[in-house]
Amino acid sequence: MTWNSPAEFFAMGGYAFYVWGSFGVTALALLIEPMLLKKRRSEVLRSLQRELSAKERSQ
Amino acid sequence: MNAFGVLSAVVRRDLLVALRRKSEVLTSLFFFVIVASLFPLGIGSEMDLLRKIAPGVLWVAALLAAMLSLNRLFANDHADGTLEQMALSPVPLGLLVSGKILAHWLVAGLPLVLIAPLLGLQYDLSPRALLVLVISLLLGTPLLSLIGAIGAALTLGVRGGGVLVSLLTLPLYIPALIFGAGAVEADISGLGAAGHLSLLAALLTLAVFFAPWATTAALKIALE
Amino acid sequence: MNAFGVLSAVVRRDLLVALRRKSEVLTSLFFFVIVASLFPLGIGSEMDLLRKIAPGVLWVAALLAAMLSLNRLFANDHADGTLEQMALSPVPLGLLVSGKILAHWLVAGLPLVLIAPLLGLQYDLSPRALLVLVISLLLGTPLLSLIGAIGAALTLGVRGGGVLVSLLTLPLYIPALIFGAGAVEADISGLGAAGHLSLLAALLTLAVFFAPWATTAALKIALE
Amino acid sequence: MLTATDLACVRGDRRLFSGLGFTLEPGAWIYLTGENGSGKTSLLRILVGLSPAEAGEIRWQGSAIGRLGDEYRKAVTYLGHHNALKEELTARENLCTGAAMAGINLDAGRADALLGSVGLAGREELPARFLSQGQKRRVALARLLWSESPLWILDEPFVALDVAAVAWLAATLAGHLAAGGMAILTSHQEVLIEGSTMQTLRLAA
Amino acid sequence: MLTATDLACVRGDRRLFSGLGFTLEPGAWIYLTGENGSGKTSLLRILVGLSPAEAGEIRWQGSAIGRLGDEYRKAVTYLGHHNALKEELTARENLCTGAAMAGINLDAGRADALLGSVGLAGREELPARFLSQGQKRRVALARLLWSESPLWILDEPFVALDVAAVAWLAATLAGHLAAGGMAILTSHQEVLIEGSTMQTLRLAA
Amino acid sequence: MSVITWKYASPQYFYPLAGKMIPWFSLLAVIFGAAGLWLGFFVAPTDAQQGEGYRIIFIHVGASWMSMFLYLVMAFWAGIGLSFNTRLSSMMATALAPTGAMFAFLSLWTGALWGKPMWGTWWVWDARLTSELILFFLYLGFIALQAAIDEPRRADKAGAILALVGVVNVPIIYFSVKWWNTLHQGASVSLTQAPSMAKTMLLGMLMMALCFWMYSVAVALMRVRAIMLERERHSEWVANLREVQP
Ligand code: HEM
Ligand SMILES: Nc1ncnc2c1ncn2[C@@H]1O[C@H](COP(=O)(O)OP(=O)(O)OP(=O)(O)O)[C@@H](O)[C@H]1O
Ligand SMILES: Nc1ncnc2c1ncn2[C@@H]1O[C@H](COP(=O)(O)OP(=O)(O)OP(=O)(O)O)[C@@H](O)[C@H]1O
Ligand SMILES: [Mg+2]
Ligand SMILES: [Mg+2]
Repeated sequence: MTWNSPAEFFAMGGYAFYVWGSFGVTALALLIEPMLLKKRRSEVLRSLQRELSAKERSQ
Repeated sequence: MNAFGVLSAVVRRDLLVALRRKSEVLTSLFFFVIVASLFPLGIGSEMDLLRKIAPGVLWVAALLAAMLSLNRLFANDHADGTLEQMALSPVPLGLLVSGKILAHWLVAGLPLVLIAPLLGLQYDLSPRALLVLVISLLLGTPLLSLIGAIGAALTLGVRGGGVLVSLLTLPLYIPALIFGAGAVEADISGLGAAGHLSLLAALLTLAVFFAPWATTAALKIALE
Repeated sequence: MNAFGVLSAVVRRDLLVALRRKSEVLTSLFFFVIVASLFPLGIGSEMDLLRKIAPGVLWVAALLAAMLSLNRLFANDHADGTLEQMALSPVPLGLLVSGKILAHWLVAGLPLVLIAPLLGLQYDLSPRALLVLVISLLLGTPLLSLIGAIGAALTLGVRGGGVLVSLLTLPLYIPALIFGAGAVEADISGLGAAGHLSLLAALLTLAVFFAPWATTAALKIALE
Repeated sequence: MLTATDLACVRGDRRLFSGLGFTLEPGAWIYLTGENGSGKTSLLRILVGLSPAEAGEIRWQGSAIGRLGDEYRKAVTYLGHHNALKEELTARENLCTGAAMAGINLDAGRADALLGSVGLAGREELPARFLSQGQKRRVALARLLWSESPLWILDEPFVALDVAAVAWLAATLAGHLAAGGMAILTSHQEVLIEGSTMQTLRLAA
Repeated sequence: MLTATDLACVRGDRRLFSGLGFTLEPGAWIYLTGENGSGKTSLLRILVGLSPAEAGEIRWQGSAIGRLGDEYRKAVTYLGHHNALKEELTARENLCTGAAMAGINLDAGRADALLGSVGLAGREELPARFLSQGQKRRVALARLLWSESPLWILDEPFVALDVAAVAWLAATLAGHLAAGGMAILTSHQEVLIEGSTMQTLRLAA
Repeated sequence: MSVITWKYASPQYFYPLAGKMIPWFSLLAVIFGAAGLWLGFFVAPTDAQQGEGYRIIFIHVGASWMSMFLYLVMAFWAGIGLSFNTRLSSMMATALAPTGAMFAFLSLWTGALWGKPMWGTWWVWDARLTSELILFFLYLGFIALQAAIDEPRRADKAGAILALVGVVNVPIIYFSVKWWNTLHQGASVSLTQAPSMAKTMLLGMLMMALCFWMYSVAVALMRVRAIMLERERHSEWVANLREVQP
């Protein structure tokens, strides 16, 4: 183990800003993208459902 | 509808059109980014040299980006007959024109101001110099839109106006370029940017009063 | 009419239109001149500095001038229905397109090559470097027209295409810029320009075979 | 009341017309005909004040239109060969922004109703570039429905319209005239507007 | 002979037509009508091969048009809503370069003669932007006079034409059909072509 | 006829298949990611010269690789779609572009954050960096072009031509920039590593790269499913999907 305490871990030997800046933004991007896709999917599904039920009602 | 209502309706309309063309808002910005990034490719990668030319290059890039988007300021409205309808509207044409210029700045000028610090980093500018760069652009880009509108109106309906407009506006842009790039340079070389910036502000004030009037006159001529 | 007859008819037609729009031939040139002259204004007038950035600035200016005129390559023909007629003509579209690209180079590229030495003098380049500059532009500007045609065809009928075209073509222009400016720089620094120039020629050959094909495909899509 | 006296128009080295005059009273309309290139479009552009006449003058309610300015522009609605539509905006947005630029507030509901009455129900949200030639013309004509101007000047309004739309436009014009409005139209087809006074003005080539 | 079988066209989420078919024999013409937006323009663009059909196929002299390529393009002359004129070029130059791009050599004398027969004598050297709406359409229609194609496909060719020009076009069409040509036209006006077989094709909205 | 059935049927059969594949790829991404992070933060020792700052490598390299790899895959699918007129392959290309652009951005971002402590500047005009930047622009061009065309079929074809032209251009850019740069100066900085740590480091890098790869597959499948629904909204198979029933 290279780290003696959590504080040391988070300090990253003085490079905290750079290391966490990189990992943080990457993590954020990798989390946000699937979330946006989920939203996109549910929006499509909702509009499809609306269309279908409108069609059923008109029949 | 009062004057303000009409103004905001025009601004909203133009922003809506720009957003619909999706790419439009972003591409003016990208042009700025790409031009600013091309120079190091042409010139080489010595940091010292790059830092020296940074204010000039960034300002020229902003100027070109603003200029390129001038074509779409009136040309589309002219081609599809909207401009005719504007000229025939009981609302003063100057008001409608001011709205269009404001919308142009929001779409083509403001984004440049916001992205400029990032491009400045590419050229290794100091935080202070970056701040001056942003302020100079904040004063300068509306000036570019206002002056450019005159050029765009003058070349309207003139075939090949797309390139002619640059010929007309570039000379008018030169004072903005000199004071804008000068401000950043003065800051870098420790001379203080205040003088340049206040001259830029003075030019802007002048243009706000003068340019919409000149633009309106030019448009009326183009429609004859 | 044989293939050559058709080709020359298309070239003549486009040159005629360009000449009729009077301003058109000159403005692309003036744009080049003005951009190349703006830099000393934005950057200051140290001769040493200017000489160093000269190849890059001149090449970037040429590139921007060539790019700006791309809009008019197909857009007018598209708007007035001529392009439709070309696509429906029994003459292969690739031939007509090659004619248009050639005409574009004659109007927007060749004049830049001819005026470049004059601008190079502004930046205090040596006669040898001027010669290399001219040769590099002579090889480079047709390349710019060929690659640009692809971008112009792809953005055809796409709203806001005028600015989108720069986004698409600028990345594709970069090798031309690097080898072109590189040739002049290499000559100035005594390394010999031959290598860069032959790479540029190789790229040109590649583009001559590949670009008209891609442009034709893109045009057919645009018309669908 | 619109009066024109002794109008002349020159294009290049060609004199399109001269000594042209007419008086248009409320409730009446002028049917302007003439061969292709006889100067109909040129005359209409002069009448609305877009281009200057070579000679002669135009008076609206007795005053020269150049001096009236905004007041005359408020009184006139003009529709040229072009439709003044933004291809990117939907039919509804085109209608609303068109009205706003004339200083008139048109909400989305009202706009939809107007689009419905020009036969574009269900196409309110389609960007104008997808509309067919005739549908574009219909959107352009919808401005007549919110216009409050007494004088309509229309350049070939029937072009590209199908039979149903032609009938609708004739009825709309009849209503406008019956309410004391005035109109000037050009057309190469015959136009029948019921219950109105028509004056024919023929330009010779 | 042109045969279309089972054509379908979809725009956005709207099905404009489907199961459309016809056979066009030499000497006959199709009068294509339908309301605004019923898909006439879309059908014509599919027939000339500019846009692909959603389903169905089109055969010229028995072979699919996609496979014929240049040969089919040589057989067809198309005129759309646009005139395909360069505003900067004179009427004569427009005619000559238009022909050159179709691989046909037209000298100035011949072009002037053709312009004369569409009623534009004396306007040969006027740049197209000065021509009136109807005069532009006439220049565009002059391409029918040098065309050697058996099949003419014309989208609203009568628009903007005055009475004389309409008569001229009808006579030209009659001549073309009498010589064994074929034509497909759209129009919102009634069209009368003497001594020819007409098929009416009505697109329902 | 059989070609046509096959062509038109594919999205219909691919849609549920993709749905089944997504969880597996996501799981793999999480596993590789966890392993990579553990190796990167807790097993790999501190670098002798760069201290802890070098740990950026674990994402930087993977992101850079993926950005280049995804461009190739995207161009491949686009080319297939263009030449065989298969809708599914074009949709695949469209689905890959945003993810590729994101990795190009991450490569630039992490590289910049690494460059500041190591080279003292956020950015230098070096061959690798420049070509990565241009790659990012190529992605943006592709996305912007497709977004600007509303007819999907046209957008597919136009995008495909651009992607193919770009693929010819990417190696040209890479070498041109490299040669251009060597004329001025040598390689700016090279990472020096103690040989002892090379192994764990390499393993960690590989794990993270695999994680990004699996992630890209999962996300591209998710996006392609959404695109299928949007584009084929009026087809029968979409109307019959269970998740669409009101
Ligand atoms: C914005 C800045 C940067 C960009 C755009 C960038 C881009 C890239 C690219 C595209 C690669 C993969 C290319 C290849 O494998 O040949 C890469 C790999 C790599 N980069 Fe960067 N980089 C940047 C900054 C840095 C910095 C500051 C460092 C370290 C001081 C660095 C170290 C590395 C290393 C060690 C590799 C892996 C090399 C290999 O496996 O061959 N990069 N980078
Ligand atoms: N510079 C010029 N030189 C000579 N003639 C010109 C010039 N500019 C315009 N013209 C002529 O002026 C006339 C303009 O006519 P205008 O457009 O008003 O006709 P119109 O009656 O509206 O015709 P249409 O029915 O075809 O729309 C045309 O005959 C045109 O040829
Ligand atoms: N993206 C889209 N979404 C929905 N509808 C569309 C879309 N694109 C086109 N349309 C519709 O397709 C039709 C196109 O018709 P087309 O231009 O072929 O008509 P037309 O018969 O030539 O009409 P006109 O007589 O007015 O010229 C129009 O009704 C239009 O509204
Ligand atoms: Mg007219
Ligand atoms: Mg139509």
